[in-house]
Amino acid sequence: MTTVAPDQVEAPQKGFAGTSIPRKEDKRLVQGEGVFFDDVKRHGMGYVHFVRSPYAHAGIVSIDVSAAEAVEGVYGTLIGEEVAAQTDPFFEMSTPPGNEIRDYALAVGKVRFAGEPVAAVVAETRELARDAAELVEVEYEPLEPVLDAVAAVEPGAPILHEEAGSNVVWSGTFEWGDFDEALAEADHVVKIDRLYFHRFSSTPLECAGALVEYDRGTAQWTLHCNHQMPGIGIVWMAPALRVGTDKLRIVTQDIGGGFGNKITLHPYFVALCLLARKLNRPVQWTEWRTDQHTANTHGNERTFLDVEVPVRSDGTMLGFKVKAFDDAGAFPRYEPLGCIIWAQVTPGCYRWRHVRVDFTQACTNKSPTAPNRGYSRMQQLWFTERVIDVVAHELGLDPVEVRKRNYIKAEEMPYETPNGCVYDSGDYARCLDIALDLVGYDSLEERRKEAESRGKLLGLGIGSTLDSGTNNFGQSQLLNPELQFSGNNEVATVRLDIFGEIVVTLGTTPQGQSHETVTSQVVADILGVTPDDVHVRAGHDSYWNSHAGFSGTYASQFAVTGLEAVKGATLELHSQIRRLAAVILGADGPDDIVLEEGMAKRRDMPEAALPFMACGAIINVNNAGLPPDLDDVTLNCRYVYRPPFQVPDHERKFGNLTLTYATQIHACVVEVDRETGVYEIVDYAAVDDCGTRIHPQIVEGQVHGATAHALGAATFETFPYDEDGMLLTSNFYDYHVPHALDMPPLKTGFIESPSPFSSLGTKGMGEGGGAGIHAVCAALQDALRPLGNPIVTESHNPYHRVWELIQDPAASRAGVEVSGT
Amino acid sequence: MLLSEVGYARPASVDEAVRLLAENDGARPLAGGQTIVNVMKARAASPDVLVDLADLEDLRAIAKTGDGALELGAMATYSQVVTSPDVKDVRPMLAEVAAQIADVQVRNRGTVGGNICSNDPTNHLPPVMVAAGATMTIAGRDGEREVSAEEFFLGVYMTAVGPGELLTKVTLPARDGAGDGFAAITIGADGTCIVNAAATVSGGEARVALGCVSATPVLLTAAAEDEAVREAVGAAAIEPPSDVHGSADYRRHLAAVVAARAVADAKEGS
Amino acid sequence: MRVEGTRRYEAPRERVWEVLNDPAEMAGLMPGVESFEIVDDTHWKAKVKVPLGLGSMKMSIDFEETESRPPEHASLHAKGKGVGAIMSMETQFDLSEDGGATDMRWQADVRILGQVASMGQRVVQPIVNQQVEQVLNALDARVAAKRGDASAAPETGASAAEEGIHPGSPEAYSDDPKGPTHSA
Amino acid sequence: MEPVTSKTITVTVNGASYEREVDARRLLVHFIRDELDLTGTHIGCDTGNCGACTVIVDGLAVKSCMLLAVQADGASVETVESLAAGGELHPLQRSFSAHHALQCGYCTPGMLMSAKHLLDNNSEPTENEIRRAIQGNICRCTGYVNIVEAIDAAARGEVPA
Repeated sequence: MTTVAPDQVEAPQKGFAGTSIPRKEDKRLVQGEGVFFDDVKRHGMGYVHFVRSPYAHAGIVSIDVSAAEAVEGVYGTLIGEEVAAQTDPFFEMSTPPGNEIRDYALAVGKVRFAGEPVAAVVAETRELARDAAELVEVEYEPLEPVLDAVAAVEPGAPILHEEAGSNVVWSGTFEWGDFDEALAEADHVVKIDRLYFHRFSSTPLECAGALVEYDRGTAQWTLHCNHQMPGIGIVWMAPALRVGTDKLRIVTQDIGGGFGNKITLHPYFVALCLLARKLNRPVQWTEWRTDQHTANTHGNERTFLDVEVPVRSDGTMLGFKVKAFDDAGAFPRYEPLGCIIWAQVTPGCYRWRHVRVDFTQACTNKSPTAPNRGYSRMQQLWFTERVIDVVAHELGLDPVEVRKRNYIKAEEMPYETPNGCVYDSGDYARCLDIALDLVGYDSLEERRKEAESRGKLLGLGIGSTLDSGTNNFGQSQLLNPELQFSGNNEVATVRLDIFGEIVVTLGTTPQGQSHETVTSQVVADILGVTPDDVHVRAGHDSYWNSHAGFSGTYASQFAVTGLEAVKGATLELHSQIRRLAAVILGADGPDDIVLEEGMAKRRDMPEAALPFMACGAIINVNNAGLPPDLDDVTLNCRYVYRPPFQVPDHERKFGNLTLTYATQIHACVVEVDRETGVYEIVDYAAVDDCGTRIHPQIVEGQVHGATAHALGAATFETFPYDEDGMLLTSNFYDYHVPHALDMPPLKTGFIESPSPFSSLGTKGMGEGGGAGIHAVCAALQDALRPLGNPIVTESHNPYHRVWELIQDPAASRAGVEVSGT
Repeated sequence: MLLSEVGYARPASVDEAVRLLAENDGARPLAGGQTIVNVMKARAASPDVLVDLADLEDLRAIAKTGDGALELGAMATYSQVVTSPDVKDVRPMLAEVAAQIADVQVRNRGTVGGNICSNDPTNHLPPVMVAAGATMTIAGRDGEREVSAEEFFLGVYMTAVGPGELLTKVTLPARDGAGDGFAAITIGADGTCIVNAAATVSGGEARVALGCVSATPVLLTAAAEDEAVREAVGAAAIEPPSDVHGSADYRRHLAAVVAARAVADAKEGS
Repeated sequence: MRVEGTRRYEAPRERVWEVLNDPAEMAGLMPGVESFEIVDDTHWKAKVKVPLGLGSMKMSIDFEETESRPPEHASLHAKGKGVGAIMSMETQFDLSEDGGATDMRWQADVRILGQVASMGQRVVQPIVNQQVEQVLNALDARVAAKRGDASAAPETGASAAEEGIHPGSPEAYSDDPKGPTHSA
Repeated sequence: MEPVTSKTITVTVNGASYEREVDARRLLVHFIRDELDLTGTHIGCDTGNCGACTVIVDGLAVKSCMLLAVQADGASVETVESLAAGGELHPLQRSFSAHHALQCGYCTPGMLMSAKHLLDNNSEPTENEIRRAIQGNICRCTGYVNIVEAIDAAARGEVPA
């Protein structure tokens, strides 16, 4: 793997930040000493097995658990009727009809997707729980399923949620700039009748699960689990369970990947809470891979219809119009947020000013969707990149030139998009140049010929993406003005303890993002110690009182929300230590105290020094006689970071939806075997710009991972259903994720455009915007050009799909039309 | 995960294994277990008794016979096949194919006998055995019988090995100047086969066995020339299954391609 | 999934009909029947242990004869429940005379739901074909047996009715496992 | 000798001998995790694809979800917990850390055992041999880039202390 640094990188800030120190997490993880939820045991715990629906859509006539309960070693069961009696439906964020949907922890009355839990059985062993689950008799009344979002909103379509009376979760229009004016100005209008972004998920290697304990004395549940967004998780669960949020203690330590797939676990977890209370014993549930694929969460599937793109003859694009249909699956569990989150990157990387979007999200009889790495923005970015390449292809323009002509320029930053988002910083054209250098763009034509001589078709593709981080949850009000969410927050607590230990607790729930390490770098630099001196607690525990409403690890924000909280708390501790030391050392005031080498020293006489150990001891156990003006010095500092957000304008659907925008520009070179459609990625470069990098090695690791996810999705990963609503890729045989031999040689580069909106210059990153998907689609379209100019209209292109494009290029071109030529 | 209750026995001899298989209804041999344990995890199909062949050391042997044939014990693992000098000597292509099966861990456990007895249509070895004209030795209570590879494969997960019988040995004839070839289109590098083909070319004649296109390998013969082979595949009028990895049409198309590639590979090898 | 085909029986139509129209005989044609119960003239139940090479699949199946026009046509609905699998089948056959022989045209629409459908997409179809093939072979045997021509019965001398035919046993198959069965 | 649904087995795990009564249906990975409480060995799938449960049995890397515990009767099993026995990290463990070859760390124990199996049998692997050796181990975080580098560095003895 090669890495190029650009000619002049902004000098990294001094200290530990900016250097790739060894990860604090590694020592336990490489020894198998991490603690994942399934490693936690309790005396007398029972194992939970869910009975799941074989039907995609059916009424539940009856459920008989008597045979299961009669089995020796079975502790008990739970069915939907009990859930409906003991809980309230999870709150719905949409407007009518979407908010009429009643979503419970277990199916109540009917099932809406194959794999939906209809009952749960608890037993002494894992195997026994499954044996007994097979004895649960469920009688179903099969109903016709609807499996496509566009079909689901047509009149006469089967209705999933009768109480809502419609399959529409949310629909609305977005009008920014003046699209009609843009049409009038245009020399050409390129029309594309359909683009389709497929359903897949990043399938974290550790599936979901929890060990749930119920304390009768305090009526309190403790969940040892792998929920990646506990703040919101509790907000979903507590009202459903009719308790205050303090009754739910969520504990995580190590989490085996999340990628958004562990944000909507609340239905399962509520079922576990009810079982723990009903059976008065700890209950443990481990989701298996087949369960996760069929019935946890999938990424959003989106169909783009009736696309129109006004273009000037010089290749300047003025905007676009599209009708988007988003498939939420059977229940809107994080939705309809996906109906607005795409708008964080409305114009992608481009200077498009005139946009008209008609957006509809519908329920279908498929697994519910939830955020998946690049959530909702990835779909929009894929759309913008497809538009760029289709337009370039049809107008005979160079995809590189067209991008450079339409990219937002570095000197235009900060740049306000047509819908009021502010792109903080970046230099897309420079990133593209680096990517093109890495894949030897200059020799592309020779390589085409050389490949041709081997019967192979070579093609180059570009994927330009943004990774918008630090949500303004106020964007939810653009979907439903009644919602009382806005802004964002994250918490950190930094303490100097009795023996001088520096102890940090975070509100986040890392799943591999190295928060312990990066936090220690920031704290060490401020307090004048080394990262080894900083003890960052692993994981999350709501008993630590170190979390807030939006706490968690999601949506590319730790480098901003998490680190700003850490920095704020550490600066407060810094000031308290100096105030204490000034008194003890008889200095004129805190400003005469400096912190270095683990001591508070007098600026004027450094030999007068108070070790942190003494500071910690004085405040904690030896505090008699301290002057009253130190009463507020606790050396235990909690800081809540709130990004500077406003509530967006409901009427114009206008405002800043995210704080920072990292960039990833990828370049991909493929070779296609014209006889079979089999293709190989022979050269690949990913260039990242996430502002100031606190730990370059970790940033690079995130770039590798995001690239692998995108390449997997582009080639093999898909969640298709048959006509009965059965998922056809329910395990890692049919759902093929990249293995070591599948990954192409990966070249990486970077620049650093510090964010003006974060005090460390950092930007959230790690999602990558699906750049690899866009790049592979573009590279295939470029490679196949000699075979009748097929157009790549789908995000998923397995070999057989490429072969079909080769067999019948005209079919793919039928939906594309250029007027004004 | 989480299998149904199952009986388990670990016989010390082939005779005892055969007895156990015959006397226990729903008994199945457990060789490497790389297929059957997975099927049991899903609980879709469940044997009542597993007869673990682990202690039948004789069945692990790989040997070259006096007349230059290659004898593979049914319990020989893929890893053994990959590294066996006798395999390299008699049928080197077999080692190359075995090296493409799944991954190191599976190759360390999975066996030749398990691969052909499970006869999943996407398996690598059934077409290889048919093309090479292998002979299967099946032990039963009344002694051994031999079945040609062409007659061995009866359906998905079904072979000529009957109740109370056990596959003990696979014999591949000496090559006698013939060349072996194999080609496959897979899901990812060395992944599950979408279509595969094995070929044995001798004296300008090619025996080609197609995998993944029917419940059992489809054998055809043709002059060992690209066009002739493709025509023969066309003439075979195969009806491949459609699934998420490829339509019937795509498999039909690939069948001709991999057949031709396997024959070309075989000609290089001869 | 739709499987259909035609089959010729060297027996008069009445005899073929006799077998096909007698629930007990019908049950006998199915592989791995463990128990069988006649509810009434048009409804019956069976517990089967469908033998597959790697193990057997347990299913409880409810049958309903939805149409019967002796001696040429009948149709049947079957609904089976197994672990991780729901099977639903609509099948019908038509018998026509041709001299002393009988031609049967049959078709079945089979739907498999549940985990098995998700996992076994590429093998479910051939397996269904195989099961159908077994039924047809067993029917051959029964029709022949009724003719008193023992040699045409399975070598085991046992009809499928008593034991079910082991998938591994060669006599369960014609050389071409797909036989006359083809799928659309 | 007739079939039994449970039996007493003796297995040597990381040098220690364990005698336990187990159900015939219990998978080796559940025996290791739930009964011996060696939770370093992980489970990432239910079809033997992911390799998170990779252990070394009698010198061979295998997936412990594809073996019944009773099949391991009399065998010697090495799990990730054996690598740093004695407190000293194994060179592969140090190399994985130095090269950032792990993020969430869930696949890491299986990955390390596959890598150890490789280096035990091939002291100078090529990059392709390294990739083939971990073909049966899925990592969803790293794209394998740093894992391959880490194994290569360990093979060449270029590992920080």
